[in-house]
Amino acid sequence: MENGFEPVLIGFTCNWCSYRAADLAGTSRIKYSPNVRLIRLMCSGRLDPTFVLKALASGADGVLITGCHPGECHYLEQNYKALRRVALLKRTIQQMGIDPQRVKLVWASAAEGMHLAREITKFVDEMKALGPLDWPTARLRPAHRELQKVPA
Amino acid sequence: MTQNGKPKFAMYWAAGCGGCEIAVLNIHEKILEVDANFEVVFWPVAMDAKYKDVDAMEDGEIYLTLFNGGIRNAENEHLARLLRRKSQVLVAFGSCAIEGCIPGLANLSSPEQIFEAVYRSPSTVNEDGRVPQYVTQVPEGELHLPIFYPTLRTLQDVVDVDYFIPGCPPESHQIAAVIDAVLAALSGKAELPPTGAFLGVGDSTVCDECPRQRNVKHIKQFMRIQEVEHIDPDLCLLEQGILCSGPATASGCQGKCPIAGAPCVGCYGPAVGALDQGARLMTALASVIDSKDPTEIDRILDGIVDPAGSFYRFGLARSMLRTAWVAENGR
Amino acid sequence: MRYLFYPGCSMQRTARPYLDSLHAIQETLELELEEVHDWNCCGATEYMSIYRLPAFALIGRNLALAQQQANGSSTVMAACSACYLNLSKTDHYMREDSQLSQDVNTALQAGGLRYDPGTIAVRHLLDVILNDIGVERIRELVTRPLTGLRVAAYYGCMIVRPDLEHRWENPEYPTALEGLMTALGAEVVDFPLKTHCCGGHMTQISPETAYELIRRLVHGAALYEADVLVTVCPMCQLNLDAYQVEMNKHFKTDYEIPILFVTQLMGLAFGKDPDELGLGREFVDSGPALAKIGLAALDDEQAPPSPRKKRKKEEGLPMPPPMEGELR
Amino acid sequence: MTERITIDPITRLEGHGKIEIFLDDEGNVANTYFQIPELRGFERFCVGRPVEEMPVLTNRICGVCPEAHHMAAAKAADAVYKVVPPPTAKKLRELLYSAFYVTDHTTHFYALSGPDFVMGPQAPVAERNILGVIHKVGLEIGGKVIQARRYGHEVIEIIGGRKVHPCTSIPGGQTRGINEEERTAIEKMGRWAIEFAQFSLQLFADIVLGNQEYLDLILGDIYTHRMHYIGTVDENNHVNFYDGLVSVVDPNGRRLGKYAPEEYRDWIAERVEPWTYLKFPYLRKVGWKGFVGGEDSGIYSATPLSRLNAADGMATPLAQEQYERFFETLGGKPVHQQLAAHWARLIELLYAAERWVELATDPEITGDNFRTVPTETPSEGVGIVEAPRGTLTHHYWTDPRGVLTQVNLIVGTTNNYAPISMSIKKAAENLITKGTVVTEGLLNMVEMAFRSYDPCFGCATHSLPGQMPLEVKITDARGETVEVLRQYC
Amino acid sequence: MSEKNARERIGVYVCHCGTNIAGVVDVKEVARWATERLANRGVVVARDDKFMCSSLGQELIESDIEKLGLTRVVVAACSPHLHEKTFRAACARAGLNPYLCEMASIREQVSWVTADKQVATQKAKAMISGAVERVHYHVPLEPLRVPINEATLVVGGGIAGIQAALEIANTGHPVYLVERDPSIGGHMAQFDKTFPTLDCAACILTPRMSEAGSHPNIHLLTWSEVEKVDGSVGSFSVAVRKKARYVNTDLCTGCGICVEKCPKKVIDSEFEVGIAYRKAVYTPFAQAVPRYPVVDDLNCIYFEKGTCKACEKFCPTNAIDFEQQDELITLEVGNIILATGFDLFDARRIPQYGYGRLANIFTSLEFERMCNAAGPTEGAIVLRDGRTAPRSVGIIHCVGSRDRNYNPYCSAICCMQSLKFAHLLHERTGAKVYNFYIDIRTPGKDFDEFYQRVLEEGTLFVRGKVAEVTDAARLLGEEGKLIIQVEDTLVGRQRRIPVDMVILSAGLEPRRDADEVARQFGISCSSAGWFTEKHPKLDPVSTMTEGLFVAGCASGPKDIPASVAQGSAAAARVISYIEQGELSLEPVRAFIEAAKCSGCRICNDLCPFNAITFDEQLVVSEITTALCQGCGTCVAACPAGAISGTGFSDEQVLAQIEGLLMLNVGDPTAFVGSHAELVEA
Repeated sequence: MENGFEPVLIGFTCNWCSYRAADLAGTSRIKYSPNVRLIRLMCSGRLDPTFVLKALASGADGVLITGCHPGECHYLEQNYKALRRVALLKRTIQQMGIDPQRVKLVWASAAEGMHLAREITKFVDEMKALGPLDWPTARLRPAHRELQKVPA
Repeated sequence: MTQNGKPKFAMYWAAGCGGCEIAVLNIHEKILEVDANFEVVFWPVAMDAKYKDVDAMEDGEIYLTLFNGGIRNAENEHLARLLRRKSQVLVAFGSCAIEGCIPGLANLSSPEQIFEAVYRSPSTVNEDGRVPQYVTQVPEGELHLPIFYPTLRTLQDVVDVDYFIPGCPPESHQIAAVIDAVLAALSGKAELPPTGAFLGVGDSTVCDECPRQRNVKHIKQFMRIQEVEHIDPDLCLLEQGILCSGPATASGCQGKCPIAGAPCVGCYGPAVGALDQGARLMTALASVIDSKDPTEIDRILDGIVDPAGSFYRFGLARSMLRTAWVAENGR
Repeated sequence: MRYLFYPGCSMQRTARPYLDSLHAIQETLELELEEVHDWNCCGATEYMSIYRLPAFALIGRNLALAQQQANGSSTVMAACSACYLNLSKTDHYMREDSQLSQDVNTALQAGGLRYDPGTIAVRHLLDVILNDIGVERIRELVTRPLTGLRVAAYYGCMIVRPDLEHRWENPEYPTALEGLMTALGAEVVDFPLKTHCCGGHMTQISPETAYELIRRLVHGAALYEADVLVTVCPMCQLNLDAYQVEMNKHFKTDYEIPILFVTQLMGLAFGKDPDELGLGREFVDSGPALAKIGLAALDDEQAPPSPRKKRKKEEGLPMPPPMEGELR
Repeated sequence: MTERITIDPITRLEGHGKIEIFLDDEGNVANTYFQIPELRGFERFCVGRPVEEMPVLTNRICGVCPEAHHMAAAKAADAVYKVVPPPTAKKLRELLYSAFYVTDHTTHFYALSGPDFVMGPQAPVAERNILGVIHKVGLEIGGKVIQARRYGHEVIEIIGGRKVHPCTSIPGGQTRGINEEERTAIEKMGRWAIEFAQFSLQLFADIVLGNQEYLDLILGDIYTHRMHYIGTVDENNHVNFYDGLVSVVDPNGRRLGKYAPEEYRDWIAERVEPWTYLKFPYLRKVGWKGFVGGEDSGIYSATPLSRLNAADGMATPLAQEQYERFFETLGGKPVHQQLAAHWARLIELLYAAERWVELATDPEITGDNFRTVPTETPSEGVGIVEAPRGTLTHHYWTDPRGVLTQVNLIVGTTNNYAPISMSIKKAAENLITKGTVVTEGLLNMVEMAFRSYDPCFGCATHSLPGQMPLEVKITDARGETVEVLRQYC
Repeated sequence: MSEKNARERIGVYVCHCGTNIAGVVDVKEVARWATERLANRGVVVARDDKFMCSSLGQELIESDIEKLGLTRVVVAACSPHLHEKTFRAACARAGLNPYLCEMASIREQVSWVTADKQVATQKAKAMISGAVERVHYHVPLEPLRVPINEATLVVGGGIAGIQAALEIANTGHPVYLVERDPSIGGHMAQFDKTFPTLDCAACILTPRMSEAGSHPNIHLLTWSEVEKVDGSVGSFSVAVRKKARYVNTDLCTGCGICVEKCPKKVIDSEFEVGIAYRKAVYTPFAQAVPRYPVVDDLNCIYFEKGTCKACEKFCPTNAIDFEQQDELITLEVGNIILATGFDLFDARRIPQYGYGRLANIFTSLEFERMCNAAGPTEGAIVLRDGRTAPRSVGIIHCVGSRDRNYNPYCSAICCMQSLKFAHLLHERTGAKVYNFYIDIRTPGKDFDEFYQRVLEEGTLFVRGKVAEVTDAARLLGEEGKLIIQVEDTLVGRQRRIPVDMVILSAGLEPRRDADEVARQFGISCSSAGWFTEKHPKLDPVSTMTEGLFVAGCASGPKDIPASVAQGSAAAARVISYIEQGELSLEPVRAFIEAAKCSGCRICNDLCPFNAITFDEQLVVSEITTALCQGCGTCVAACPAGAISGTGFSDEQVLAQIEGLLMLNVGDPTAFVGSHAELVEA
């Protein structure tokens, strides 16, 4: 882990469970890592992989996706769609040179403020251990140096 | 063929395959129309051109330039900048110029890895592990090669682009249509579309033009086309488990591949307005996978042996992630 | 299907018929059994309760050998319930208790062996037959249905308790063996004591206790008019068969319930020759019972009605019907 | 020298092909270097892709001959799965391929090399192009040319699904067949193509063979190189484009042998030079002796001329007549006058057209069994076809899922890289003596020299046949730049 | 950066929330920062205030909107779940479309959960920046208004359904009451006495049944099942299958001669739960409503063999009609109440308890029927032989409940029911009664008093989970008895208790087809399979689907009073909708742009509310707005990008991402940077 490295993370929450879990974590004054900035969606089913890619491409070091527990989706079963999308997304970004750990799916019901807080802190620690998602990936650096010769 | 007063026309290819030129030649007689309405100042495939003149031209002297091919080395970039300067309307022509096309897949590898694969190939005799050098000393003197960039970039990564004509290559009927539109605009019969517009492309996706029968989708397993016992000639390929990019690929090609029994490979890029073709394809497929059980989902996903390659076959160099990547790395 | 096979001591001696009958039907079942080379005793039932670490080490060695040998198959199958329980217990506890696993491995090191808990799946023959081969397949293989033979299906206590790896649908009151027996064409009688203890090593320590336990089981089987009691464990077979006479003496009773191995009945149903199945070597003669199938084979109708049918009278309140998919 | 280093890399790089000519103290040519500055790395980035995608992916190596890559890839994929496509599939592929040959050879002859003869080598460049040809020989022929290209592409679209970058070949066969109606159309176009091919040969006879000046040019020394030749032949040693063994003959016309696709590495080796991105293939058995011809040098060519030299004849009657006439006229096999490749090309055009009709009238062609489902576990396979510009070899290794773990490609034009370099050197030597540089015509001669090879660096790079953009730099012994000549596209 | 920037005029309002926020976040600095750094992003004013939600705070916003002509409002305060409505209202009052307001939750997500003040302040900035970028892409929305059809469908004719139906009918609105059995009444009709008052179930239920049966506003549809549900709140259209009764209800007088004459006797596994017989033509029980009989075509001789028709011959009114067919009718209703009740746990699933194997083991429901004077034994409590009275009885609690092998939950009624049984046994047989329980739960009115009473009557209570019930006698006195093997956890030893009869207090389970029904109506089930209510506490009778309500045991085990209460509650909710005449819905919805839709049909099966349909002619998919719940799954799934969602559009989310990452101020690591320093310090 890099010294003092603080990852910036984007989190997508479901309006009915995890966002309320965040509310609960607040009202119960549970302290957790400040590195995650949450975005409210109506449902984890709304999660478009584009959002995750956008976040990673725009400087986020990781993306946390949270939704209702399987079988408890507010919209019946949309969280399964999120489950499947994330599974496929992770496989894809891994091929593109990004550690799939950087995208994490967590179930958290509206009652699980503590759980959510813990998961967030856990994720932040994982990302600290992983280090910053800096472009370009190391393996391309040598060639990158060559570029200096070319006047833009 | 250098009558004055006619708007000047140029076409150039960078890192591409030349298929775009062939596609243009395939508009057949219409080519004579182009010849009649433009002063073709620069069009390698059809004629010898006087590049020196292009160099000497005023900025913006060329009215229309069709640029195809991606930016793989310093020289490609130089030409892109030059032609941008000389042209009023610069069109990114074809998949390579717009989104990198197949050569863009190289962005998953480093130049070192590419050199290794090419110059250490099994049929190559290369004990001392030679690779091409940007500068080589030969007995008689010194030789230079252009610098091979770490990534392939698209035209818009390097210069501003006015229009985009997608496809690998763009279908000839679409090219013809665009030419008509431009001619109409020139003769004041019509307005040019707003800059940044995609031309010669439909507003929906390939399924819109695909005649195959489609039903509500439940995918229980993905099949490799050669594994499918009997490929139903009339049923949606995706529903037969064959990975098809049609749903997430801009229409305009008349669905040629699926009609021919081959899955769409996505050469027309994302639907106009859609941001990331791969993401659209991923999310669509994942949505219709028919399972709630993580292990079964994994089993089903194992059927997609090359996600990145399948979802970003043509669009990798322009994909959301790789764009960031290029921005950091390409310049 | 290929498995590493741990026979255990008793199958070599007292329960020879078990081993023979297993070998006899092995091919029919397409079971490939590769014996664990140089296996040693599992410590039976006592050892574990006497001195823990050596007991685990003793069994650990077998697991270690299996792990070494495991090529392709990482499943060890035991036909003896005691062996099965000891092996799975050891693997399980070593997994749970890293200290224990460390100690066992230190011990094993002496022999240049090591066992990584969890690498070997321990399974019982019955589990394999039921879940890997499947009752459906077995039904297809039957050539000489045991029609009319009334069987009490006896599991014994060690195969289902403690069900560490959740291999049994209902460890409290399993019904799978009944299903198997029905598939063989036999008639299964109700046998509530199916998972009660056979006395185990009590026959050595305190015969009276053992006799009582044996009596209960034999009595239960007799009560339901069973022709044979089928078992999946050499220890159970030994106790119930060899000590039945003693027990009768002790209680002045005259029970005569032959105790057969599941593999023997399967062999019969598959049309194997009784001798090949080690039949006739039991203390309580299974002749009459077998004769019964002989007869029944000629005429299916001869099967006597089950006591349940008898109990069910037209007057009075009707009984609830059996559950769908319930084999009986 | 110092002056050279400081040349701005961009401006220095204008133009695609680059020729360096170095002079010795007497001012004679010391050496020439022909550099190819392009590389895309298909061998690398195809790794990890599913093998059935290769016919589609490798199309994009070259838009001029995607059909060649489509076929080679499909055949390699068949081999990877150890699966034999049903006869119908094989015939469909060859039919498509024949139609492609007609289109491609037509394009080359009329649009690219034709001008040299029709307009004359000395004609101003501005007129040496297809439009010029059309103006000269009349729109009627222009129409024919366009017609020929259109027909070819129509067949390609019917069978291959698309005009450019076909998509229907998969491991084990084709994704679809053709119906009677399509067949009739294809046959009709084929018959027209035969007439067109004959007409083209007649045109060549009238304009070129009938013109002593051209004959001398063709037979002249400048364009003569003694080297090895390779080309694919069928079981009767007749030229075949789609399938067969690769025949190798030495400069005396002696057949060194025939190799099957999977044996290609026993015969062909590639050499890397640090000053170019393109590799130099040569005959492994003979060995690399530098840029020299003759029996002892492994350098070979793979052009229409090479194919005729490497074969014993053509598989179709009309083409066979022409084949015989060809060698009679040029004094027997092997023919080393590289410009004769233009004639050879037209003979192939005729053969392709005849084969086209043969296949179009084959009863099996409309069969509905056009696919064999693979059963073997995929592992490794080689596919070879004759691309118009040379023998094309695809070699794939896959994991058990059929995902590529290694890819090796030897593409058409690459075969001719060494010969072209030699031709350039020879041209230079002929035109530069004692420091006097005949600048005019140098380019043109050089251009004609390698246009006969019809180099399509689209395969290795991205420039189009015969339109090889050039920069020729002449440097004297002191390293001073004597002359820079440029031919741009 | 999205180029939609400075076109909007945005006001940012940072709330102190007393010290709740201001105590940790430097709100003044945040406001200053916003005015400065976000000016070029359209922010024209940024203020902080003690309590933004106070009338003063709201007025501040309103006046800014009016004076400064704000086009967008961002409030950085508490969670939108608390005050989004408040601030939207404020905007509306000032003439700004309420949906042009966005909140940043800097209390729940920042001040309350972050210790470090500087970090908190930075995070607050990031969140405001995100909100500002997002609010650019908000669009004015209008809530959707739907008219409410005054007719209501009640599914399930148990006590809860009857209650609901009556409540609504009495307010003068039409009600369709659909029951799948031949008569309404449900489980309650099977009971004998009801705890703790011990008044007879029939006596209190039958009046309600007949009232429902004869009510002018209640249209009774027994022997009927719902086939299909279309439409949405206000205008559902429901297809109901009226199963063929083979009895013409217009002619039938319910005289019962047909039943008498019917030669075919079959086990009555429905009403009499298998311990009695009925005829092939039958009315489930004497007080059935309606009283018309039903021909059981699975058992009727005529349907088996093609002859008999005894009933037809003897029917005085020729009401028997063997030609009768199922009938499909469609009901147009505005609201639906699901009161589909429960199934009894199948005790055979616990083989060691011997039910189904051993004769004298009964389930609670069997025992209810046995006690019932109208039951098979006219109320005589006897063994399976139908004669012998038991001298000792064991009642086992929690059979299939509070047991992780079956159902983890408590079935709520078993304790009281078992106590009731103990009492009845004591009263009627004087038998020795054992109750085997885990815990006694008597939280209802007069419940524990009843428990005490039963204790005093001398019932024996053994605390422990029964291991098995067997007839394998071992000890003296066990012969011919049922032996209950149990660990008495109070005494701390194993006990074998021989009894004559065992009663299994089986738990309550969701209906076998609850999943199907849920899917059909577009609502969800809990992991246990009960219908999930919108909110377990504050909205126990509503579901996630507007216009769909639940009552009684359909949403979990309940006793009679609770079920009745829920019936009334659901009715009240429905009535209020009907009275309102129309309903306004959150305008968060998805839309399909037909031109872009390729008809790939990816989305077709993604909507659990069946809002997405496919137009075969135009080959495009369409969304029924009123059915759409706004989850956005289809928006995210559309490969063509043809589906867009209001309130949570791609543009909004993508812009918010850029904002949160501070790309707009060209400083992606704005808050991390300073935090890093902090760490080093």
